[in-house]
Amino acid sequence: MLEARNLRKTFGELRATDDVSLQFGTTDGEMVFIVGPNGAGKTTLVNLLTGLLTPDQGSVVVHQDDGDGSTVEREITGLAPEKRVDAGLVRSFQIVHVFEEMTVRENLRVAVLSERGETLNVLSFDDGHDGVERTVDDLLAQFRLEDVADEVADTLPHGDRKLLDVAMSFGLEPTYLLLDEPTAGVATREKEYVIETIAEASDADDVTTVTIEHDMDIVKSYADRLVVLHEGRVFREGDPSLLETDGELRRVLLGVDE
Amino acid sequence: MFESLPYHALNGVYYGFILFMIAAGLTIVFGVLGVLNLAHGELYAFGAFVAFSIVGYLTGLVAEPTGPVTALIFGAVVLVGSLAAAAVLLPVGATLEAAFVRPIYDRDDVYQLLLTYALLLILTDVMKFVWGAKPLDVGVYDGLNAIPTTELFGIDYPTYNVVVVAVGLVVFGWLVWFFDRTKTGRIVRATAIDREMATAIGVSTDRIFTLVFAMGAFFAGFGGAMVSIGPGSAYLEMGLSPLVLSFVVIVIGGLGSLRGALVGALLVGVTTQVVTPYYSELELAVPFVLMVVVLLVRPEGLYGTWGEIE
Amino acid sequence: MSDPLLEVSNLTATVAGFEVTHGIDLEVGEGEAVALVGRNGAGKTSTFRSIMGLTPIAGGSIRFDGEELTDLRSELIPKRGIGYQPEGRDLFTGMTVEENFRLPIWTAGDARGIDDEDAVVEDVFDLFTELENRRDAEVQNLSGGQGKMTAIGRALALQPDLLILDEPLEGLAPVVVENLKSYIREIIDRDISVLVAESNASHVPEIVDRMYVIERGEIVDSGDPDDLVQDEEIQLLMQGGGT
Amino acid sequence: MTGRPSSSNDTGGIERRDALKLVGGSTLAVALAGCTALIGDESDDSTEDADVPDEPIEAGLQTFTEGAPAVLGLQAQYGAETAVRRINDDGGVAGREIDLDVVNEGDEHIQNYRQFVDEGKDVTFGPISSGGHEAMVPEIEDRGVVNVATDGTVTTLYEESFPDATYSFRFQNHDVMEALAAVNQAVEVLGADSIDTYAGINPNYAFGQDEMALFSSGIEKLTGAEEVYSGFPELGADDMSAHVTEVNGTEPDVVFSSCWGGDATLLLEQAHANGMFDSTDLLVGPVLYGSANDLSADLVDGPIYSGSRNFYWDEPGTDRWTPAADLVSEVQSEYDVVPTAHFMSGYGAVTAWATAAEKAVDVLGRWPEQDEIAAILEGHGFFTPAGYHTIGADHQGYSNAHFGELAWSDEYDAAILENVSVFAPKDVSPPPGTVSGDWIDAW
Amino acid sequence: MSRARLSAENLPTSVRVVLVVLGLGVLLAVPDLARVTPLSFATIHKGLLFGLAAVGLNLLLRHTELVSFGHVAFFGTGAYGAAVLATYYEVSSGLVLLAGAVLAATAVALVVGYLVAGHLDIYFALLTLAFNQVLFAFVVQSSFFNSTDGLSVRVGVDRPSLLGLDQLLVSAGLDPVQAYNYVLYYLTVAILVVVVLVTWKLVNSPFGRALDAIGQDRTRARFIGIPVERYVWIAFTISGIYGGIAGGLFALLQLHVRPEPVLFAFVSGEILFMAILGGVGTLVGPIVGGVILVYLLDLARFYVTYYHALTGIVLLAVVYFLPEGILGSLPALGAAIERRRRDPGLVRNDVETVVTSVRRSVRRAVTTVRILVFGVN
Repeated sequence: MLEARNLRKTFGELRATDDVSLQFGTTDGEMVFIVGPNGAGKTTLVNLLTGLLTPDQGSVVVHQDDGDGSTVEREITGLAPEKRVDAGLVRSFQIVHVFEEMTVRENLRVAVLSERGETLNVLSFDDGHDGVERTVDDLLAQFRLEDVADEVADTLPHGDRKLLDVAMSFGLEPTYLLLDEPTAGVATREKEYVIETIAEASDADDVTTVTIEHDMDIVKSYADRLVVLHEGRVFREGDPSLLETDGELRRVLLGVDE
Repeated sequence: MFESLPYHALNGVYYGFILFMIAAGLTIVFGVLGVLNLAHGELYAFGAFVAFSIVGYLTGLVAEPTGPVTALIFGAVVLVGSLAAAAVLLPVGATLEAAFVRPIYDRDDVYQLLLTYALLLILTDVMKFVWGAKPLDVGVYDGLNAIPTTELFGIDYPTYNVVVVAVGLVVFGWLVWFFDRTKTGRIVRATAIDREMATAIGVSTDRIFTLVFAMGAFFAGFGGAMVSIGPGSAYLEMGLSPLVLSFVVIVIGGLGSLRGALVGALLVGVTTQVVTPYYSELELAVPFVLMVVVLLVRPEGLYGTWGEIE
Repeated sequence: MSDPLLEVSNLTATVAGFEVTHGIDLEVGEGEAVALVGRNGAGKTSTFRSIMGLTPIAGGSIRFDGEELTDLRSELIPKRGIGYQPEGRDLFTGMTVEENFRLPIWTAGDARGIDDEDAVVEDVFDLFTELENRRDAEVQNLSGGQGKMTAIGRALALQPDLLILDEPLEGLAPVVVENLKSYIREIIDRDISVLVAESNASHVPEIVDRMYVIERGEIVDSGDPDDLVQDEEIQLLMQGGGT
Repeated sequence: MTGRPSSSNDTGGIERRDALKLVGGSTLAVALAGCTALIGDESDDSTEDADVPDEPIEAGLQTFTEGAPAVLGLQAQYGAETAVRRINDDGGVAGREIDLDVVNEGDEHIQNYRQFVDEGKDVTFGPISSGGHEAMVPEIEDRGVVNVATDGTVTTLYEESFPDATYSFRFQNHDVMEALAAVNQAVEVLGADSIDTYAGINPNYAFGQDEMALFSSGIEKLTGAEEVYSGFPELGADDMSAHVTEVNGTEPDVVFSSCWGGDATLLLEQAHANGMFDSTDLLVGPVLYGSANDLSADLVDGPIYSGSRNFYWDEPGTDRWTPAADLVSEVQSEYDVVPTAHFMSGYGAVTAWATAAEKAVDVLGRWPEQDEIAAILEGHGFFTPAGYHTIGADHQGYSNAHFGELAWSDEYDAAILENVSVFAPKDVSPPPGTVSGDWIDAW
Repeated sequence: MSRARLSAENLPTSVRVVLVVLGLGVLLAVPDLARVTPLSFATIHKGLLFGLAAVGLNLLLRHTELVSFGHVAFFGTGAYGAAVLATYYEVSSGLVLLAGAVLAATAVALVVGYLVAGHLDIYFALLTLAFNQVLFAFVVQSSFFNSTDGLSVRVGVDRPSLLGLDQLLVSAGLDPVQAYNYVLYYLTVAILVVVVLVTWKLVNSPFGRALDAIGQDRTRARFIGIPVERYVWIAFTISGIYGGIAGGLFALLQLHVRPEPVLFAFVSGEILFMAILGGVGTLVGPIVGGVILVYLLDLARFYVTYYHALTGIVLLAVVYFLPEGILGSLPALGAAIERRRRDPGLVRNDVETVVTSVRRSVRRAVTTVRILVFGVN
């Protein structure tokens, strides 16, 4: 379980995250969706959880299985992002972050090599690991990137770059996957597929996903749990059916007066 | 042992202002254009050589100073000559920018470095062609010092140093005024902050870049002229060490920051001059140690914000 | 109807060699307020940037006031009378609100025939009354709403014939949104043509006369905002559901 | 050691009669001295029958041709060119003309020498840089093409580092000579009893540090004076006011400075501007006169004495030493400068080699191999307009040292030296085979 | 920063094999080529050594996309490492001297690398420059390093021994100096080949890919679990080691080490320019760049008066006409020539392009003057 405890982050006068406490992965393979209007503090929260930002206050904790059935708390508030990856915490970005001059295959390969702890290896060739290549092939298939596997990332259409970004995250075999708008900019027909893939993978590997999403249809269909942020605070937390039932929530979220 | 300390500090202030004048141009160009101009030191040397010709010609027209009044006239002529020398750098800078630098703004940084290095080499030989290979000294230093200044206060501080400090302050003041108060200055700042948005309100960034590069060249040249009318002389490789020291100054002060350049220059100047007499062996290392310390403690420099002139 | 003020036809824009809009057609008439509505990433900003000459154009044409803009150097476009508020704010940080208003007059005032600089600036402050006492504040210290107003004000200071607003309401608190909407309506009342991008369709009917819907770089629909906002399919699209 | 300098009215340290014996009747020596009249028209034909190739001698000179050190380097080039011109005008070395290639030494001394050798040079000259010369010596020994250094006056070079050199020579005296001449000059001007304190401002590299160390040991030996300040501005400094200020603060009786080129002018300018001559009685500088053409009248005003190494153009007086008679006017019309000691560095280096080569042809009856010229250069004596020089068995030059008071001459539009003292080699440099430090300690 | 993908790697394998064989052949034939042509053997040798250092620098430049302005620090440390061993410890074995060079450079690179690894862009560049100059100032001031005069790399006057191979050649009748230089040259070539192979292996290994990742997107690299600073540190150290090897060999070549040529920061700039000149995106481009720039810097002065300008013009030409550096632009150049051979009409277009750009330049210059005379806007 991944836990945020009383997180607070301010930028100048702006309280981007204000006393946020949340738990993710309370059930195995849980899919949590974070929604909220622009500026609600969604991305800041993900940045705090993954170590891109350090909170002014509060802590980030993971609960880990210590092997004999009981769990131990491990505080990771000050841990560098790359160390959090070791703790199973992985993210993708709203603005695509991929290795622009590498091919799709190479991008995925780096991620998988990193996951396998091979990046310090200088004795083999980067493409010389059968196991890695099989995983990469699987990822390519899973994210429908086979056709563009040997294209250089910065020549790809936006949707494919987005898919690649998410695929890399999956290549890291995360326990907790934080996805910042994985479907933004993805072609509509592929949107379903991306989120379906995430859901399947989440199910299959018991990955807890925390996803920022604007598309309420997706949220409704896939969320196990919904977190609504508004002005830096947790505005609502609970079942996705809130989206249908909570008028105030609909107003905040959709800007729709009903 | 330390009774001379105030004098060393004063010497440091003078030296700092010299550094400031050179670094100011570099930091403006870097702040607005994002180009680290390795040829900046050659523009400085260019100014020194031009000053040799122009100031030499002008002072040839007036008599050597004999009393306070003629000394003042002499000083004024030298200053006007220095300004004229720096003004020669305006078209030089503008041409360099328009002809050579402009085509490669969208290229990788390293090619800009290589290009300005090539310009450095070519400028060196242009100077060699025009002024010859030997150092040249315009020889007005003594005449300048004939103007009584600090003697009035009982301090033995060469008038030239006073002039440099005063001119340095004027340069700083003018630059602050230019960037804070004039329309063009604020347009330049706007361009530095956001090139695209500047275009979207009608700024011709091409022209601004040309102007800024010309300005950078002007101040480099003015710094060179000030050195050349001082105790030093104009020589071909004179630009190397000031170039490297200017990097140090603008990094310490914060890239693109004018105030930073002034503070950085004074810091480097005073520290060097105070340390030198007691630990000669540190003279070369002081500025760099200072820079390492500042960068490790404050990676952004003392003032700086990237790409903004303030 | 006379010729439209702005006429974009068959516009294809590229970013890093990749097409981001495909054959966009849109028009803004003299004194008309038009919205371009679409989700994040649908191509609104790219279209606007193409008009401003900031994003390279692979094909098509942009005519403004009878003149072809596509061959024009980008800094001349504001001088022809197009004010632009970019997505985000892109204000000139380190400078005051007033300086941000004056800058466009200094650069393009002559071209726009502005004689009395101060009068124009005061005019903008008269519109955005709540900026009046923030006149000398440096723009990075403004609140979100004030920042947007400054960005719009800066575009207005050009005395433009056409004002392009890219998501002026985005990321603002509801109260501020209402406030800003009324300002925009006031601008429209001054007979300035407005082209505004929105990702939230619900605001649109209150502001504009006509709207285009953009999706994946193409205009998919256009018409009366009140009708379109009620349209099931458009709603679905805006919420990001499948077609 | 008496410390008693010989004055300019003496014969200049080396007896003329001994010198003339060594000329050996070679026309070349006379040509180089610039005065064919010296031995009338009694020409010596011995080299004409010798088995000597027709093609010209390819020679290379590396020297500083541009930038700050060009103040010295170009003088060396002018000197070498003048010597070559005179030799060629007089029929060359055993009938062979000299082709001189000049290249900027920069920081690439070894590389330059190698390139010269690869180009097939018969002999190379230069460099100015002392560090560069030190680096070159083993390379010269390896390649075996004789190099006569124009300058490069590191004291320890031939004393300690390369006592057994074969092909590498240096025309200039080692820097111990200049530092000790400065010591002697200071004592002569102020008197040993009046010198209680001294200070130094010297360029911050090996040469400056060595000179200061030598001056210190010398002056302390002779006067028991105490060092009150020693500063080392970096070479090519922008500013020396810190050091001048310290001198002002400590008020030494004598200031010693081995600054040269732009550093020398900078020092003098800042010394005047900061009133240093109110705080000290005397400035002695062994190479200040190297900047003779770059000084102005007001800069040489004051108690400033400068060395001029082994050549000052008015010494021996042209009335008594005709070979020097036309030199200044020739140099002025050709190069628009007055010659300085570094002119003689170039002139002398070329002359040393050319006279040795000619002597070798005389002896051998054919063109000599490199090692044969090298062997003759050891202990070789020859004339230049500066008088008589020898290359010691230790491969370094020995000649009289000159020191005088800086003054201004409107006639030459350059600085001149007045009251020139001439110090014989034996008074200011250790005998070959002795280490300078040990020698001074033994005073 | 974004760099175009390596064009040289798009060459067909057969072409590459031919090029490699050709390159090796030329390398091996240099001593003979120098004998029959006016080419300078020693300068080419020196150029190869600086090129070797540039290969190291390029490891950072190309893969982690960090610009180092202080690379000669390691070259110099290596050179001085060897010189100190020879001067003070009378080590005469060339291999031991080389080992000392590498050790010294490694130590310095470890320290400097640790301190600069977290910095980016110009801050990285100028920090490396600062450390370089501090080191230079230290050596220049230190009597242990014999300040500006530097240290000899000989024991007495004897050259170091090179595995006895030089002696072997001498006993075969070769001049000792020539024997030494030949053996050293082929040792250099051998080391160069090994280093290039090692680099090739390195950049194509998982570690190399991780470095690419760091260069292309630091944030992403961090978030796939790569400890960015540590890897930059390692890469920096490796690059320093290359510098050390090159410096050590340089010490063996020059046999005397002085601070200005091997430690002054401007030489760092030159090494950087060698890499760019030869082609940042290529493995051996920096070596080509090294030979060419060293040749220009050292020997142009022998042939022309305005040798700085000559060098400058060559560099300008490369910037404008060979945008990927000499080696990096070869494929594109070859393709362009090939196209023109098939369609000579293209040449007319080229001429037109040149004419247009000249005309544009003139117009720009006129505008420039107008700006100066009438002010902006």
